[in-house]
Amino acid sequence: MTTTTVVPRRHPKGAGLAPLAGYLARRLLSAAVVVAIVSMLVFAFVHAAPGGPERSIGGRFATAEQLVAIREQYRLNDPLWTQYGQFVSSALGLDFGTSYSMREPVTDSISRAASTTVPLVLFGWLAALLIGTALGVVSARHAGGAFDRGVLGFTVVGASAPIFATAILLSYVFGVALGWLPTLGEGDGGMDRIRHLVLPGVTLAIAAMAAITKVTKVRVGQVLEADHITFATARGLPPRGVLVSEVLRNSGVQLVTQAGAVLVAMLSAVILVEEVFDLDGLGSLLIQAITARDIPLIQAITLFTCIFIVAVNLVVDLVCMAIDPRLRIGRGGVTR
Amino acid sequence: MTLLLTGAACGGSATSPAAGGLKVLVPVQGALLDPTQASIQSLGILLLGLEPLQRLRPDGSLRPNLATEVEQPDPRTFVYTIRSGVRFWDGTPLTADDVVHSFNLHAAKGSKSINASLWASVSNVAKTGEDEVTVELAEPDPQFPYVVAQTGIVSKAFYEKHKGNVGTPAVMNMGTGPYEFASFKPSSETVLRANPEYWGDKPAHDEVTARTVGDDSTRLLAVQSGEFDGIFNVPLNQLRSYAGLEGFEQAEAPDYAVYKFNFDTSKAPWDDIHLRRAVTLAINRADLIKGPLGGKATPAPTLVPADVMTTLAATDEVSRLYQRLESDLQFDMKVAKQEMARSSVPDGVSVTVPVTGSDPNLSAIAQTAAQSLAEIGVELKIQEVDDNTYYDAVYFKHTTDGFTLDNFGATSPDPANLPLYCLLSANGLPDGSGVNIAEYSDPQVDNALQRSQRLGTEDPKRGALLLDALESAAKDIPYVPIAHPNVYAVGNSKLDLSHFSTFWWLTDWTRLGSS
Amino acid sequence: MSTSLTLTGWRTRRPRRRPGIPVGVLIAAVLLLVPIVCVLFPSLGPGNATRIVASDALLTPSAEHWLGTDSLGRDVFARMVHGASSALLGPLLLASVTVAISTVLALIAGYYRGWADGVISRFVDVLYSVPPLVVAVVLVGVLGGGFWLGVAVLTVFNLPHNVRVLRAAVEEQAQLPYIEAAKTLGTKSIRILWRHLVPVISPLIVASFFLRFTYGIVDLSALSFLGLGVPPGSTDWGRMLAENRVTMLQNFWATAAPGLALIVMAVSANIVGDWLYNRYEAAGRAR
Amino acid sequence: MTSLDTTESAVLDVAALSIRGRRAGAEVGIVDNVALRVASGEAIAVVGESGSGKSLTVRALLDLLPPGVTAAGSIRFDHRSLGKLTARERHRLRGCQLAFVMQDPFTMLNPLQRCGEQIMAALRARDRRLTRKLCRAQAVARLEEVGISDPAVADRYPFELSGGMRQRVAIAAAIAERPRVLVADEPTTALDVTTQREILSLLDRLRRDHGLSLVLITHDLDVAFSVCDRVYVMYAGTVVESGPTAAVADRPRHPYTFSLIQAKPPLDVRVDRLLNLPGGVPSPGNWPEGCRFAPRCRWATDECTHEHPALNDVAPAHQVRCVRAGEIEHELVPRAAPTVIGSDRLARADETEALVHVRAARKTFGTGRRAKVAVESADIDVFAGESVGLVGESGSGKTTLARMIVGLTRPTSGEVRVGGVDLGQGKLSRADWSMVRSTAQMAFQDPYSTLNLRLSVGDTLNEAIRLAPKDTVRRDPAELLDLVGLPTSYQQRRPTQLSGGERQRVAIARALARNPRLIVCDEIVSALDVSVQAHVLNLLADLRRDLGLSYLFITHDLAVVRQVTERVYVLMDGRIVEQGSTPAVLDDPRDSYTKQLIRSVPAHHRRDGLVDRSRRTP
Repeated sequence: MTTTTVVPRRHPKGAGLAPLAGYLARRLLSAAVVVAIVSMLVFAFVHAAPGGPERSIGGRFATAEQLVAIREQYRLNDPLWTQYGQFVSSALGLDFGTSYSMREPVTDSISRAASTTVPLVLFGWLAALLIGTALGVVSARHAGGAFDRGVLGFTVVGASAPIFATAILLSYVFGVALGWLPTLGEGDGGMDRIRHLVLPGVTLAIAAMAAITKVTKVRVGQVLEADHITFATARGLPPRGVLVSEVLRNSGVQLVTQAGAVLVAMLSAVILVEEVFDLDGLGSLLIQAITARDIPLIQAITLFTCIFIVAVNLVVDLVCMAIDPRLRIGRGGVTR
Repeated sequence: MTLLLTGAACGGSATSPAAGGLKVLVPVQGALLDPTQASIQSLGILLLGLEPLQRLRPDGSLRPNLATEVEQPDPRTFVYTIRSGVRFWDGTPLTADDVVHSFNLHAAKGSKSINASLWASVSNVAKTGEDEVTVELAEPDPQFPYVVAQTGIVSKAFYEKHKGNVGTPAVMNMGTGPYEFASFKPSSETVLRANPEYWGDKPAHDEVTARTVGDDSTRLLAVQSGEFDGIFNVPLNQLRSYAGLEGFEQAEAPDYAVYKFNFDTSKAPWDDIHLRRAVTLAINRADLIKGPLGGKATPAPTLVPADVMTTLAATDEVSRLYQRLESDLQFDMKVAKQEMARSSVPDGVSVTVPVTGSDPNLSAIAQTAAQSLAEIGVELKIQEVDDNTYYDAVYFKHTTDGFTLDNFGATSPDPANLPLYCLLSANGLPDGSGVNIAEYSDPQVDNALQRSQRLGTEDPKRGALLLDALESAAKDIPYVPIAHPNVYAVGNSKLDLSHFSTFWWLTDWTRLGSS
Repeated sequence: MSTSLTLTGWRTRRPRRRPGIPVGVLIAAVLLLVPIVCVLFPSLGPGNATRIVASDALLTPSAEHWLGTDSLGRDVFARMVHGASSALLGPLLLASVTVAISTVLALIAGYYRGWADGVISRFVDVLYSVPPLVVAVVLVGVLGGGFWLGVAVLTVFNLPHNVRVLRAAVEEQAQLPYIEAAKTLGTKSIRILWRHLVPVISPLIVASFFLRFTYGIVDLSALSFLGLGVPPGSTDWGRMLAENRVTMLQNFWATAAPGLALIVMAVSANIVGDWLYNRYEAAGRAR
Repeated sequence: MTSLDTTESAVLDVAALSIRGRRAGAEVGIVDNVALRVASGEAIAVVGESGSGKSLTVRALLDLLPPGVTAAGSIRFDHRSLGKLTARERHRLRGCQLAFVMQDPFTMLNPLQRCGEQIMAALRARDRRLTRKLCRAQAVARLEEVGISDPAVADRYPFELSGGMRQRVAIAAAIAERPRVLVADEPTTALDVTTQREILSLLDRLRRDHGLSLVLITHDLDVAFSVCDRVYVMYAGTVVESGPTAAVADRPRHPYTFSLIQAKPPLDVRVDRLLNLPGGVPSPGNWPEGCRFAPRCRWATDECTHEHPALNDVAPAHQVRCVRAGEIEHELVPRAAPTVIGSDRLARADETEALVHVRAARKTFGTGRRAKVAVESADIDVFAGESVGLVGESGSGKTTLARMIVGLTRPTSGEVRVGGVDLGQGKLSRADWSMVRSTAQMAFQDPYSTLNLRLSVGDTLNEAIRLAPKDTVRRDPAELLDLVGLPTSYQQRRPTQLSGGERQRVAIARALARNPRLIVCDEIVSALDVSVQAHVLNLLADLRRDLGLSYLFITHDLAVVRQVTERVYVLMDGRIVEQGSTPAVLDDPRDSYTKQLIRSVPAHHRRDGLVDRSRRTP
């Protein structure tokens, strides 16, 4: 009987990394282009807007020449391109300019605002991720059961309800009626801040949970019907082990992608939550900046948000590549 | 799962004790703790820390504060004697140089202070003695004492040390007031600690927190949950909700501000008096007060409220004129239609009226008026824009369709305040600030107003001149004054609102009862 | 001796496909009909949607005003009925425009591949990394509110996800033999797209339409809440919710009615959409 | 249960096994009253066409039934009844006692786990102390056992390996804990002929080395006969015949087994017409009364339709479920007198007109370092009226070559002349394309995706008729359906309502609508059951006779090539290694690769004794 020594396709380890570096370079380049386009768009729009920063600085009773003085001081009368060029050159030097209305480096106002928004978004996102995944897996395994329909109902209502409606309900029940939690403001740091961020965080989580649950339920349902699950069970592997190494791992790519998408969507939702819970986060700062036509502040917030989103998308892709080797080694694999 | 709990106005709830000190909600706060960037209500907090030379009493009179006495040798000069032995929070003594510096922040040439227009008439500020500062005006300005009463005195050394970023959360500011700045979140929250070595009466609370909440219903829930001791400038349509809260008293005062429609007399078709009269008579001002303003306002026959006018003119003379002006504005659809027929646009006109979201009463008034104006063919399209666009269009560039609606608040308790802004032709465009929205210019009215400026603050002749100006302006109908909204405040036992007044923000509102 | 030899515990229990339409979907469909009925008969109920009666502001529900009145004394029930059209129109417009454009883009990208696919994918990547509501706030805030601007902005930001989903489906189907057979027979590409590919991915198109409709409801009401969508005083549920919220304690139903209506419509659209997708997608699948 | 020598210890003994499940909402019987026995070290095969319930029967043994499907009956493993055990106890048997291998190697392994880890997963689960290094060593040893000598494979992911290697890794994983019984559900169906032979011989070797009992499920009788000791033939949920391989292969006693053998195209001779069974396998829920094969059985009488016949012995260990078994025994002799066609009576090719003329065709996919040459350089001719075979294993480039001929893929270089138009050079005018399309059309392999599921049969055909050139005869859908032997009422039907065979017929009708002179058949029968395959092959023969069609028949099945083609090209890795008349190439192959191909075909095994049990009568 001939036992043919079968030699697999050669796969030098080194080759694995070269395309990765190339891929990263390409992604960063396209990211830079995207961020540039968006910042240019926002810059143009803010300048096209009626009114200007000199209004909010000069106040209601400012006289004409006082306003002209302000525009001169901030060189607002230069042609748009030079102003934008100035912005880009200083931005590359990591100096994003000084806020007109706050009279402090833009990075200070943003970091202060971020100290509220970042923990809020992270808390909401993690809660949505953990609970969403758990609900998704359980309802996938008992598809069609009462629990599954219950979960579907809750998450669909949660996602459909306008955020401010959920917010009012929560702050009315837990803030006013029960008085457990503060209904507004971001507290003075430490434990107090966490107490203040519970209600807004839960509001964010509810809105995002539906998307995570749905994707998990669909994907886990598909994987459970795959042959390799039957084969793993037929080999006597413990159900718990199969759930982790086979089911969750194979749903990983879809889950991570959805988690990224939800995080990006939360950036928009947080504006509403900050408005309703009166939090001094990036959302309220942006709305204030728009009203005051505070151009450096608007530019900086939009720029950082874009960079954050591009970073999230990149990390998601890298994690997916880590999970699924087929993505890492490109379209490779043996054609049938 | 019913979304919102049923049960309409349920009363207050467990009022958890405020975490020490006084916590109040104020309508607006500046983005900087700096006198050059604070105006009207946002001064209410700033002046607790950076106190003025003279302080307003709830009854409108001025009491000495950092200035022990004030002399006015002639209508154009004011001499202030600075109180000695007063120290800034960092221990450095208050000197005349600090006062000069504080005044020049606004009065100096090319100053970017939003109050610079109030100091426009000042020609020179000088230290004329060890504890003496003299201010000379280019021409007499009876309102000047009120301007000084709202200007916070700061430390010159502090400004030089923190060049450029005074007033930011990291630096804040240095003052002599009863309360020290503890923490500051731009336009959102200021916390002040009592200043133990304050030269005057001991501060009433060990800590004062002033918070600004943009969203009306969040603010209501916050007060209901007991997190705050009081709230100033309650939105009129929410008054009944606040009234229902246990343990909270309500205080009321007429506001020296006026909701008014403005006709841009320099722009067709609004330059036609018939159209302006038709529109005026087609607006049911009584309905506007009862509906959108919730009955919480007094009818306004002209720009200045009667009780403000009576401080400078005889009561009977004022009431006689105001009755006549009121009758001219009586809602009369029949006459309105006749006037419309005789106007330059008999078959109607369509106009877009900008309103801003920060004052919901504007859109409510516009919608109610639109219903009756439609009957004479004037079609109002209401467009909500943000504050910056609104101010730019209505006040600065007059780039609207010519028919606008605004709530113009006075910057000082003096009766001449509104007439000067709204009627003086110098305040029209292109060189003025544009607050004369109607671009109204009438030599007779200008003359009366300028002559009133040259008289002493208390001189009754000033009142008569102002009444003449108001009467002759009314004939040309540049504006349709609707009502003076009342100002409301709600507070629990910690916030004594017994002497609550229109210009509460110029007084020491932390101890209104006894100040 | 009968033993039920089923796998230990956790194999998925495939939902039994009961014949006919499940009850939940029926209810959802009926609920979706309500706004449509309101659009057809805008003058249902006693009150008048736009008449401002200053004297009866903020009345609680009564025989004359079924849902009470708002702060300007307008009948809330009449405004709800009148508002149904804008509550339906906005999301409907948003969903149909989004789905139409994304289907065309997906067909081109998925079928032709090559440079067209490259351009469209780059376009989708750019939109994907832009925060939708942030830019919406900047644009709409800066250029002044307005219903159409709100819908346009949200449409642009709903495109990327839809294009990606549909493009993947088109790309997968385009490689199957029945398409290759059509090519060898000489069918023109346009006809292949229209006659073969669109019917096959139609369940996906229908499902994404309902999904965009739901997002439309939620996002447009968010814009109204921020004061950026429809003009003040208009009978739009999102606008009414934002305006009446302030006087919630006086007339609770002036806020609850629009809020509940938005949620019920969004949930119903979601349920009907899901059900349609599952029903037709199964029919479309090969096995 | 008639007696078997009970002394032989039955490792697995299944009696009266019935399986019920849901079909379109109603509870139906899928398998009823099946009995199986496997002695230790013995290999049995369960053979049957799709829909016979063989796969579910086997899955019931391992308690792997899909949800909603329940089994009843006694399953005794090592004399212990599985029914009495709890689910958890049954689970403990899996892997260490009962092992299972599935059909599709590409989906059976966890795509995200390295092969070594998957092999050792079961052992590590049992014994936590196994360190990573120890596991890897074990894994390499196990790979060695299944014929993979390169240790690096343990660190590879499944997608990096070929189909055959993945099946070997799967087998290694399945028998990691030295189970007593290995159940293999169609383990080689998805593989090439040569790989299939390697896997079958591997299974056989493992059986002998480890005393493993093998239960092999297949639809291919030859695979069963080549590996197993005893065979169970299933039809419509019951066992219709069981017995030793040699007996069943040489003297099938049940008409269905006989038909299956007859329907399989023989490799060694070309028969005039394959026996085609009318009708199809009755689906669960509408089994006929009495003998379920009666409606399709040539020898059926009224007696057969009364009650369901019992299994009774016709020879030692040979049982049949047919009342007339005794009477028709002599008629069921395979190949008793097939009408063999000599090579001389094959259809004459018209040498003059070459429909397809391919010279040095070459196709590479991708560019630069990752470029993959699909077709090296091929010279092929197909003359009018001729049927040419193109044989090769997957990855040999035969499909790419076919696609180049119908214009679906542009050749990288070389001349591909179809109907006089060279598809190799630049832009083709509309007239050129029309000429190419009137010359060659194509039919595809997968019956489930060859038709657009959203269009009715009538619509699909009308789409094709619309494109037929004006001057040629235009048939309407009814005529086309009639041509391919389908009732005209099928026009309103949707593809989902048709069986696999019927769908292929519609696909052929669609190709005919364009009145081509040549049809390129790309593996169109390999996805079909044997009986259905016979139908389609006979149809192709009829069409050729009636319409003067010529075929370019692409397949990996040499037996099919023998029956359908006159000339054949053998392709390996993009190059033609041998060509010539079919009988010559098959009977007297020159090239070593062709020889290996022929040797691997299962039907051949019995001859040169992979498992040489009995001489086969000519």
